[in-house]
Amino acid sequence: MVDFLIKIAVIALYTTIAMLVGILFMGIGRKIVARVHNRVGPPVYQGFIDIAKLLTKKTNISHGWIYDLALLFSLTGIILTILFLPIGGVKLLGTEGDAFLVLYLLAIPALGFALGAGASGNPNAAIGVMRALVMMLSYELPFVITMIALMIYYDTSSIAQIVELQRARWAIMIPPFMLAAAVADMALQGMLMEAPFDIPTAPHEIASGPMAEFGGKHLGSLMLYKAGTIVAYTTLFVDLFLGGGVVMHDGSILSYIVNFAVWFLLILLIFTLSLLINASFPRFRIEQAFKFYWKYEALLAFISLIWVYLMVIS
Amino acid sequence: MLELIFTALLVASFVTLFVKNGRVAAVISLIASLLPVAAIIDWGNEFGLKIFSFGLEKSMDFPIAGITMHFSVTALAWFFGVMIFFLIPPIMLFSYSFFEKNRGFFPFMLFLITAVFGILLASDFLTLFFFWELMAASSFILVYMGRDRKAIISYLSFSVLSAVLILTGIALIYSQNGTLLFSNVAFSADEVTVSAIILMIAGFAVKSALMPLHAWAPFVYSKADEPFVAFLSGGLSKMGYYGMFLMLFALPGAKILQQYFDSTVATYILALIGAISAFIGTLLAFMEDDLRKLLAYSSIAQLGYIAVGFGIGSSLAITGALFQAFNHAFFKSVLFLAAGAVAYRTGKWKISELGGVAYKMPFTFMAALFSIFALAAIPITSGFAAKWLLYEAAVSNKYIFITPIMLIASVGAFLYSFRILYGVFLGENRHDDIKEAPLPMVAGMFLLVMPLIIFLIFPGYMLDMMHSALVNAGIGTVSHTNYVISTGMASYNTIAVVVGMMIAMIPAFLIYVLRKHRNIDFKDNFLAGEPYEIYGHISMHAANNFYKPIEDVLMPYLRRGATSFYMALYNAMGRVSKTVRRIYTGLSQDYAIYVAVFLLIIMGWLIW
Amino acid sequence: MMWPEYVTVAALISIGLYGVMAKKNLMKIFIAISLMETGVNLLLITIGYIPEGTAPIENGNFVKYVDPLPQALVLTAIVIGLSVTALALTLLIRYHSKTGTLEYRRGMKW
Amino acid sequence: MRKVAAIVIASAFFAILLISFYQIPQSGYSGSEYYYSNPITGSHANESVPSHYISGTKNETGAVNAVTAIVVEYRGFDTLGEVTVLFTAATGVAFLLHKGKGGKKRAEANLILREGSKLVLPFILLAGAYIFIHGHLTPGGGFPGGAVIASGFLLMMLSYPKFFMKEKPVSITESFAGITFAVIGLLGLLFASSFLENFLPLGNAGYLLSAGIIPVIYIAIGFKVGSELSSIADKLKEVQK
Amino acid sequence: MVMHPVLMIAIPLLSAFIMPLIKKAHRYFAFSILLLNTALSILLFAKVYNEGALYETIAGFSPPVGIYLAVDNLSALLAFLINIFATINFLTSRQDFRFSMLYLLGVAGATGIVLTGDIFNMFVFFEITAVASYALVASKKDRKATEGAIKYMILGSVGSVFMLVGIAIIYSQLKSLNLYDIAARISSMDTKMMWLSFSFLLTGIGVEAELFPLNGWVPDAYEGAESNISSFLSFGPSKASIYAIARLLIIFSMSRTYELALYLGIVTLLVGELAAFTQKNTKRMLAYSSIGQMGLILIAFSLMDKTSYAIPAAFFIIVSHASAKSALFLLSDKDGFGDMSSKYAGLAGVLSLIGMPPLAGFWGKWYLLMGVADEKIWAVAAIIIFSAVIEAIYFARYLYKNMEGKESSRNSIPAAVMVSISIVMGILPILYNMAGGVLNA
Repeated sequence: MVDFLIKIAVIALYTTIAMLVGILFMGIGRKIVARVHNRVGPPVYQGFIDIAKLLTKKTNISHGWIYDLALLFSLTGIILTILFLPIGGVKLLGTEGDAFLVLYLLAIPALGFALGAGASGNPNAAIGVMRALVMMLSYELPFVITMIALMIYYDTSSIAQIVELQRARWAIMIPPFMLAAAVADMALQGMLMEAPFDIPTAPHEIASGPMAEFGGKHLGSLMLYKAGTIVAYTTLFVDLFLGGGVVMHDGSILSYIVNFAVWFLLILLIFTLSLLINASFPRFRIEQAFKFYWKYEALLAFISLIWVYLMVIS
Repeated sequence: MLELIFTALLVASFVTLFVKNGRVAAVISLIASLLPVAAIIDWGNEFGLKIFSFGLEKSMDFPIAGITMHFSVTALAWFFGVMIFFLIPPIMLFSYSFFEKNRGFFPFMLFLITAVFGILLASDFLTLFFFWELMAASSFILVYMGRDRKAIISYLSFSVLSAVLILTGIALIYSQNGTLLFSNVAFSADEVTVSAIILMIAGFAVKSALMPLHAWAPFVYSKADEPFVAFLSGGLSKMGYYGMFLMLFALPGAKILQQYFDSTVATYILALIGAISAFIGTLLAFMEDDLRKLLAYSSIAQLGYIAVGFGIGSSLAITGALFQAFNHAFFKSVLFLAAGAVAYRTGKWKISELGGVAYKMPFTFMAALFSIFALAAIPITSGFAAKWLLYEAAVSNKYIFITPIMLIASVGAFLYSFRILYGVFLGENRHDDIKEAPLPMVAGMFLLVMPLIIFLIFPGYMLDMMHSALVNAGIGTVSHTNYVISTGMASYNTIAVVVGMMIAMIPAFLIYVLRKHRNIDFKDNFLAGEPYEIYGHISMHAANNFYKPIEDVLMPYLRRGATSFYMALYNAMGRVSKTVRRIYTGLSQDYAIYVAVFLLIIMGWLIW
Repeated sequence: MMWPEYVTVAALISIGLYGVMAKKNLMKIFIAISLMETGVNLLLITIGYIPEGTAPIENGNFVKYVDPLPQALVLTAIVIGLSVTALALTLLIRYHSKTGTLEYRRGMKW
Repeated sequence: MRKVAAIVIASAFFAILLISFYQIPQSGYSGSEYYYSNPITGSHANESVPSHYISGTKNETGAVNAVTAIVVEYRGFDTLGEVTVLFTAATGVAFLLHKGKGGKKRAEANLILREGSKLVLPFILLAGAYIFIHGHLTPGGGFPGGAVIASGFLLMMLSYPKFFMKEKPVSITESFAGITFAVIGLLGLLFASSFLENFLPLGNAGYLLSAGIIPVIYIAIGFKVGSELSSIADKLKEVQK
Repeated sequence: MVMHPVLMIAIPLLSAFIMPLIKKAHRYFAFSILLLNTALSILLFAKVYNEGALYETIAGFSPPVGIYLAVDNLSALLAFLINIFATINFLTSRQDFRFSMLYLLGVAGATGIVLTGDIFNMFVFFEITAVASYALVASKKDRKATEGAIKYMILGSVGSVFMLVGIAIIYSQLKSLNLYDIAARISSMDTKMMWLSFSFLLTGIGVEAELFPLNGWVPDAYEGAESNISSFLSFGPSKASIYAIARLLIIFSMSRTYELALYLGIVTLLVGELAAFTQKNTKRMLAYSSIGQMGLILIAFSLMDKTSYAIPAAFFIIVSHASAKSALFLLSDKDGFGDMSSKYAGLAGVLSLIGMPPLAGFWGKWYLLMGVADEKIWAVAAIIIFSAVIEAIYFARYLYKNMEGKESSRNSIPAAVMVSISIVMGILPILYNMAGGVLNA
């Protein structure tokens, strides 16, 4: 019972930290992009301010219970996803599910979000959702293929297991997975909806798409969800290819701190990378993005997969 | 006692044939359709669903003079029976208010049920085939009532194709073994048996709409009466997989194939076909504008997974396949029924014409929503557990082609799920005059949703139910508790997911309740308070050509599909037949020449 | 082997066949058919015949009789041919009254 | 084109037929290779079918004319069928042709023909009657006799355009004739063992009142054929315009 | 009791002779005669089934000398089928007494073909049926009917001439006309002559039996005739003559004849089904499809010497075809199934032809494919599958075309009854045992 409570507490702690990191990253992101664009940009803590403002707004309007589902689903889903990801080698629920589960958990917020957007009755929102879903279809293919490559190589589908098995050396050290990591990074670009793949929330075309109708606590929760996604996807990448940032394996307090720090740095690195790409590329059209992912990305991913397969069976 | 059930069903079907009033017929057939359910529940005591028992016998030999029909219930048949017969009473409940007049749906539906009951109980090939054909005939009549040319032609021709393929297979097996009893048939790895197995699997694949043989499904699903389509997609399509399971694992055809080709190539091809039909079916589904056609393609896709499971053939895969079959039976029936309910109120089928139904028909929407979650395999719905098992199996067997295809197909499922949700139920409210579907319909749909909820948290129960079937077929079972399924590669713990969800919901919930909000009509907001009438002419609903961009990319590749191939074949046959008919010139002189030449030819052939 | 008869039989049948195959006029076609029938009757008779045989009617002193059976068959065959011809003529009258000609017109086909 | 093909095929036919007829033996019918076997008992006889007819006609049927014996007795069933075919044809003709209005005006035949035909008609009928009454003794029989009778009526039709057969008496005659034939057959089934079997005394061969049912049947056939042929001729005459 | 098969032939003839005397009540008279005949055929079948094959001499002379009737299970069954369908079909006749006469004569002739044991006698009965059918086909009194009748007549006469030639050749060799005597002594016949006579006879009978190159008359005659006459043609003469061909095959039981019959059947099947595939005119379509079915029956018969499934297969296909196709022909006078019974007849008929249980067609398909698989002739199996699918397609089109019926066919009730017979036969596979040890030459 006690350890159960402890586990609950740890979970709560880690999720809170993760969300905070996410919100921080939003600010960092805006800062970096601004710098690249040679602007001053908002302060790093801008994200906190925005969310606080939105959540404390007096006037909240809703379009009925389906619209509210967006709030519930998106936030719940993203937190749940984070729970199933090892963060800095700490498996909260990581042993209870596996990569497939995570993939599908990542779909929950998306679907809830889509429901809310649909219920908002704004055509732009619908278009945005359409684009989001098509993007999903696009980037999932290469990403899934790389993930399967990892699973076949490590002969497990549990992320926690994969992280464990990367003690000796990170997956990215292995030749085929360098290719795979590159592919996955481009997929990550799409997942994070950074340019050139920020098609779903194209502010100038469709009034930032799905979020067009949202405001107040709904929008706030959606921003929290955005923050969560940043952490979740980058962490997923890190867990899959960079050994989850685990460097110290003795169960000491220090090791926890170090691993956490390494994890933070790694996801910051990944995020910055995608931000730099974002800052220096124009936006694709949706079918271009689709072709890009399903032609070139998928091809590369598949090469790496076959490579791995040959390595495994020989 | 068993004969009694058959006779009762037949009698009921004949009675309903002469009842004009649809309500009465519905009540009769509802009661009649409870009989097989009772039988299933009774047999459940042996196979793992212990509720009550009235001691129904397990097997029966029914001699029609000259030939004996052997019936006996196996664990496998029982499992499929659970899957299929529990569908029927809710569907009947639904049709109670769906049909005011009895246009012949009820009698032939009961006939169909009888046939399915016979197929599941059959323990020799003759009985199996006899009832299989009975099923084909009665379902054809039900399709015939849909009054659509393509549906009628394609369904009849494909049914006959499957029937003849199966019959040829049976005949081959008989010529090899000299017996028709499942228990006495012993396969040997010779080309006759192998070709028999392949023929029969092809024949069964027609009924379960596997990809090259699926061409009938879209037409039929989109034109027949909804309650029947719900059963066709939910129930009958599983009969094909019942047959496949029978051929591949119960009579160990898979082993034979493996011995004969001394590799798993045959079953691998089956799995690949399944994956491809999952993939293509999904793509076609989210580009479809007709709601029923969309659901039809999605059925093709979802059924593809089962074939993948059978093709992989490991215990994981088969468990997943059966689980998937079970889920599909229920959620797809609910979706078709919901479509029927929507059409019953609005009279529209095109997604681009519907919209905003959810505000008027909330219960229908909830049923549909839940089954769509199951369809899209959102975690903690039972749909996810099934697919998860399949993925695990595919990855652990290192199927590098099949796994990605399956995964991407299930991602595509999100796309058409949202198409349904948004296009039909959400968005601009276009139907102010409609109201919620009648109570029996809603009740039927929610009854069908129940099992999905039950096996949502406790997938272990499902695995227990199929346990004995798998064991009898000599396939190991997956190690599991009630809520943890663990494979060699990972484990899936529903309780953990649920608890995690509880925890994760706290902040969202807090945000939701702590800040008050008021509901307003979306028009005010979107139009910034301007009167709606000004913009009345512009559509607030972006459901038309929803996935246009991706459609433009994909359509060129999908245009040359199986259906167009069949159409080309049909036209080619037409040309051939026109040329053949040229023989009959209508001139008796020519005919006389034929006679003389024929005589000379056979003389020559016989003498020299 | 009795050449003249058999050659006649063959000739009759083949000519009749030629008529049926080649002629346009229905009347001629039916004439050709009765030619064939005549040929067959002759064939039967010829089969039954044996050199210097007499009609099989018993009259005291024994002589060599021809085979009586084919003659009975021919009797039947003749009557059948006659009746077919009668019906054919009827149909031809009908055809003529419908189309105004006996030349064969290509009516129903394919 | 068609003609060429027809000629080719016909000549090929001619050749085939000649070749096949070349095989037909003319060694008579009493050779031992023709000995028949009884399909019911399976026993093998030591005579051929025709020789059985030749030898057995007199004492089995009481007729001297083997052909007649075969036509009426041995293969009487064929004859019944044959009569039926003729009857069918007559019925068909009557069925298919509407009764026209006597056809178009034709010139009266000249005096000699009219009177002559009136004069010879009874003799023609008599000759026909003679032929079919003596069918079991002399060559001829029901069919020739009937034909002769019909020819008599045909003569009348030719010479008198107005002349036509009354439908009712004709049809009654042919019906009764046919009924007689069939009923005699059934009586055979009744009195003797099998259909069309002789149940009358054979008498002594060569005399008029002999050969059991043969004369009766032949008389019936004679009436039937005569009436049918003349009615056919009558119908065909009336329709033409 | 004394059961004489000859009565089944003699009574209709007698009543046909009587008919002109009672013009008033001719329809009831003829109908009662047909009923009596059906009853007789049932009794006959019962007798034969209990006591084995039945031989009845005629005019009391031992067979090769005299004519005799040889009745075994299958011929008794066929006689029963022909008579009962004739009885039902006669309900739809609306013409004068001569029609009834011709009809009775035609039925009697078909029955005679099935029952007789003498080849020349068979020829005579062929002629009776043929002449009656010519007249019946022409009974519609319009141009098409006349044309069809004339074509039928030309080909039929040529065929009968050939048949007679064949008989003559056999007689010249064996001096005997009795089928079973011939069968017993066929070996003593010069082979070349044997083949010649076989081919002549096959051609002669084949014209009536609608085999492929010989069936030019079929579509035109079926299209031209009244719908009930097309129905009569499809259960009467054609079935009798296909049975005659089966007997022929048994008499000349050589492997080559069976082989030839197999090829013929296949060609006929393919041509018929393909020709029916795009035919728009309903009656023509049905006619072509009957050609196909005849091919199927011939295929079944051609496996007689190899497998014991052949005869039941042929029998059940005959039942299904005779009942269902005749019913469809009856319905074809109006397009569209108006009332309930015609809907039932049309659907059940098509399902029976396609081979769905519980109809007779199912058992036909079952036994046929069983036999084919026994022999492991894959080509034939493939062809049967192919033709079955083709058939399904055009029958589905037929059903769709006839779905909306304004006015209902006059013949719907008799059609329904006919199809019900197919159902009855279908749920009594006991007939498998009956048709089992049949047709032993």
